[in-house]
Amino acid sequence: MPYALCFLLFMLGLYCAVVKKNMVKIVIGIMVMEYAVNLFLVMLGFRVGGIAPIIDRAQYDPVMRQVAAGFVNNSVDPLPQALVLTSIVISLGSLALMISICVRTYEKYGTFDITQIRRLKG
Amino acid sequence: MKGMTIIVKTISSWVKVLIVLFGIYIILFGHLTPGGGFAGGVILASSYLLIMLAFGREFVQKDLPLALDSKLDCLGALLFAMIAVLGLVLCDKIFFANFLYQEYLPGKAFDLISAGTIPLSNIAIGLKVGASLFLVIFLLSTFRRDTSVNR
Amino acid sequence: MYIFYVLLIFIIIAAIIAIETKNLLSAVICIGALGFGASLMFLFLRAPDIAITQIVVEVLGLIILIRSTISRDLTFISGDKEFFGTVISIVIIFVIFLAGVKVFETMPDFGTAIFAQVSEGASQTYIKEGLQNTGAANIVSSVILDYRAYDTLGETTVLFTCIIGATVILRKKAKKLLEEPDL
Amino acid sequence: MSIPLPLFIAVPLIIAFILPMFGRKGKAAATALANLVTISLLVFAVASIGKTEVYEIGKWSIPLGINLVLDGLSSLLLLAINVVATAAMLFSIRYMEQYTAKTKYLSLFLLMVAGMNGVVLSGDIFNLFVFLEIASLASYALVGFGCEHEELEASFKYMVLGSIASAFILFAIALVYGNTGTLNMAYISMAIQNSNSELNAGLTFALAMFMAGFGLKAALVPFHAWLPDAHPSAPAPISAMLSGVLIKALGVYSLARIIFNVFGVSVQVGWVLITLGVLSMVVGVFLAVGQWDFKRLLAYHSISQMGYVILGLGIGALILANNGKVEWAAMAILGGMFHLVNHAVFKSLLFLTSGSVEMSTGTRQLKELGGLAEKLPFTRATCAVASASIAGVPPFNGFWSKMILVIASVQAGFYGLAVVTVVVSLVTLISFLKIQRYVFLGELPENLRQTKENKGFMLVAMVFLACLCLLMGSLVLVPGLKESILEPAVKVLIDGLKYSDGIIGTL
Repeated sequence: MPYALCFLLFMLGLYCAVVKKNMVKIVIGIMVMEYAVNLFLVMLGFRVGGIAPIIDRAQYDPVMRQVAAGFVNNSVDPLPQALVLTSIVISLGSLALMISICVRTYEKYGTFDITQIRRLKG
Repeated sequence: MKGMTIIVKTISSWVKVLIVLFGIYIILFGHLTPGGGFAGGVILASSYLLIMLAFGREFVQKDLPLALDSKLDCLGALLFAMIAVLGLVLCDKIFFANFLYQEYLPGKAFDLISAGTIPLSNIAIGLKVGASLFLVIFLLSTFRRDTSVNR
Repeated sequence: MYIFYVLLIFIIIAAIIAIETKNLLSAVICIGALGFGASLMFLFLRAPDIAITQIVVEVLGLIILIRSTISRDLTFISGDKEFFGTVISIVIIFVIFLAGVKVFETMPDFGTAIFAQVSEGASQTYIKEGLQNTGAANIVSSVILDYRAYDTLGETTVLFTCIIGATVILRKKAKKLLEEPDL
Repeated sequence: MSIPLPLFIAVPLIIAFILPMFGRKGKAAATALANLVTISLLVFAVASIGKTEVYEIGKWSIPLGINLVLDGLSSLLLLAINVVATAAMLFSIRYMEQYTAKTKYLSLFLLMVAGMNGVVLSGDIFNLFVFLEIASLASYALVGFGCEHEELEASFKYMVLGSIASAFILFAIALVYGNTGTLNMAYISMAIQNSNSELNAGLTFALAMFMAGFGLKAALVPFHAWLPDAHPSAPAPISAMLSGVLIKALGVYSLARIIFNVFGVSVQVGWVLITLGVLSMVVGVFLAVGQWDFKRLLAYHSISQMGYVILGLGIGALILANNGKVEWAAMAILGGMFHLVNHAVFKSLLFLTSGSVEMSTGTRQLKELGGLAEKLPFTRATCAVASASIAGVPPFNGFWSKMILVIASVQAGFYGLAVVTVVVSLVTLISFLKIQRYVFLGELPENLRQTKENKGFMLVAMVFLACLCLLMGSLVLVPGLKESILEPAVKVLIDGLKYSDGIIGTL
């Protein structure tokens, strides 16, 4: 069920990006899609009663070089978290690039309305 | 933009120090506690952003010229790539080998100097991210002023 | 568990307001609310690294968005695209959504973590041997900077590309007159 | 001589990080350096032909770490990417003098090349996504490089659709991870084989999302809206890169890899591919005929020609899924792959000639041009070669690949498809006769009397590609070449899910 809500968020973003005609709104739609994907990825790695994948001194045995079983059995999945870190950076970068294109276009056309920005046919 | 009132200026020059320290802490302890190069870099960028908002663009421009900023950006990226390539050179032709941890400086778990290249990578990424994000915000905010003069 | 539902519904409401409001500034602020909701959600999902990153990125992203929207001439917008196209898009999106909901029913339940069920997955090894193999107590750190450091190189490059791209797009003069050829 | 695979990515990345530091004075040095990089990448790509190699980054065995995979398909794509990149980079030496910020241009160009090399070499699905983003983001910025009205608009449109495609691909990756618990393509493929014969619902949905996402990147017909705007708006060498290799590396290659090697072919997927291919062929070519903008016409032809490639792959997938004769499937896929390489060469050559015409005359509207045959003899000759290739006139490379496709569809019993292929080819011929007629023949307008031919490296780049157009027929005709370049690529796709055995088995 939380997955479906996440997918709803994704679809809301898609709707916004496809239907809206204001450039900033389109950018917002794409941001919402990216949030949805990030949430979905982290949710995949969650387990009930889990703990964060950061090892405490108390949970590590330096002599045996072993991690306590309590950590191994309860830690949430670190891999999706690593992926989401990467993906957040990517979305921030593309946000910056997209906003610079918007700002430059605004300067040229004097509007954010894509129906009025129609030099190209087809 | 001239900057804001004296109260804002005084407070933000104090707060700036704290933010920078916090950013450096986040970067340096990225391998032990939550955080890391990326989050720390963004925090560093936002400290300069605060100064920019409080004191105006010219002030920051003097402190950290744009050319230097973009050089720092390239340098951070280059450092990180160099860490990768050093593995190719130093450690048995393996790209991205954690050569420090495996061969030279294993360190002790939970110490600040441990985990080989991971703290180094964090520093490189922090430098890169801080410089580049500040650069893009600076560009976006100065761009508008130029156009308003032109129009 | 109910906290996730509360947060998700909060996020979805924020998204709907951000999408439907006519005022661009309030849309941007709603995106801020969405981002902070997501950050809290990450915290409850036991992902403190991402929560920190999300919150600082959110602040920066908001500043970027507000910079671009405020004091432009047009902060209010009106109307959507033509009615017919809108209806078709909504129908298509709704159909995909229904299909998606069906699909999610077949997936492993929320909170059971797929990696715990796969026998030779990578994540188990990361948790068990990450500290020993890389020396970093923060397993996420050890994944992004050692096991999958190549991804992080890509990520850094993405950021670099975007910044170079933004400087290129925002430069003052793009074309110049061609001097006599020197080649 | 064996080349460590990461060099394909590391070399252009490091040089791209260094280049923006050069500044205005070091422009000549920066240009030379960038050219050196593309040429050395081409040398690496030639040296890696015929090799099969799995490289594990950071000594971590998969699935812990990320692996790079070099097989027949990758080395074919590497060859195409780096040939076109070398030519486009040579062309930019002079062409990009009309723009400012050349060092940044060179840096973005190298980042795009690095991204594409990363995509074709990657063995990890998330890593593929990251490099796909590098290449796409660099291309969004390069499309808007001129900062004129049309360019910014096209760039925004391209960026929005591209970002939606990326979000789809990332969601599909998340779904795959949620169902199989791994990100390595070989392990995903193994998990799919182990489960049971049918894909479960989650993976089917993921496959559909992958097809939508990569279809958007490849500009197949229902998703083609951005291409005719984005490709003409970019500077000519970038148009050549985008049309020549970017849509193939990000779209077709990834699609083929995911469908054939990771998920496995099925009848439905085969039919979907055939439908997309035929739609792209027909719609693209008929939209192209009516265009009066030189580069826009070429861009529509890109859609149409990509249809050929997808059609070949689709017929192959259908035959494989029906357990038909493997030789027939091999024939169809060979046609598709060969057309992919051919299209990379002749379409980039056409865009370079259009850039040459635009640079000499200042316009690319067909109605304002004319009679340039004597003024621009080299451009005219190379353009004629490329037009003949794309239209499938016999001695040139386009003819051979189209003929293989026709033979393959007849063998497989799709007579209708064979007819469509031939008809589309004829319409293509007509629209390229139009280009010859309006640009190079007819009356020379008064304002174009002073037109001069471009000299130097621009010519070198165009002649280099034109020679390739003439010689590439030998890739299927000369026995040794066929076995070493095209056959391994086809074999990778035919073998399908054995991909995972090959990679996991080498450990």
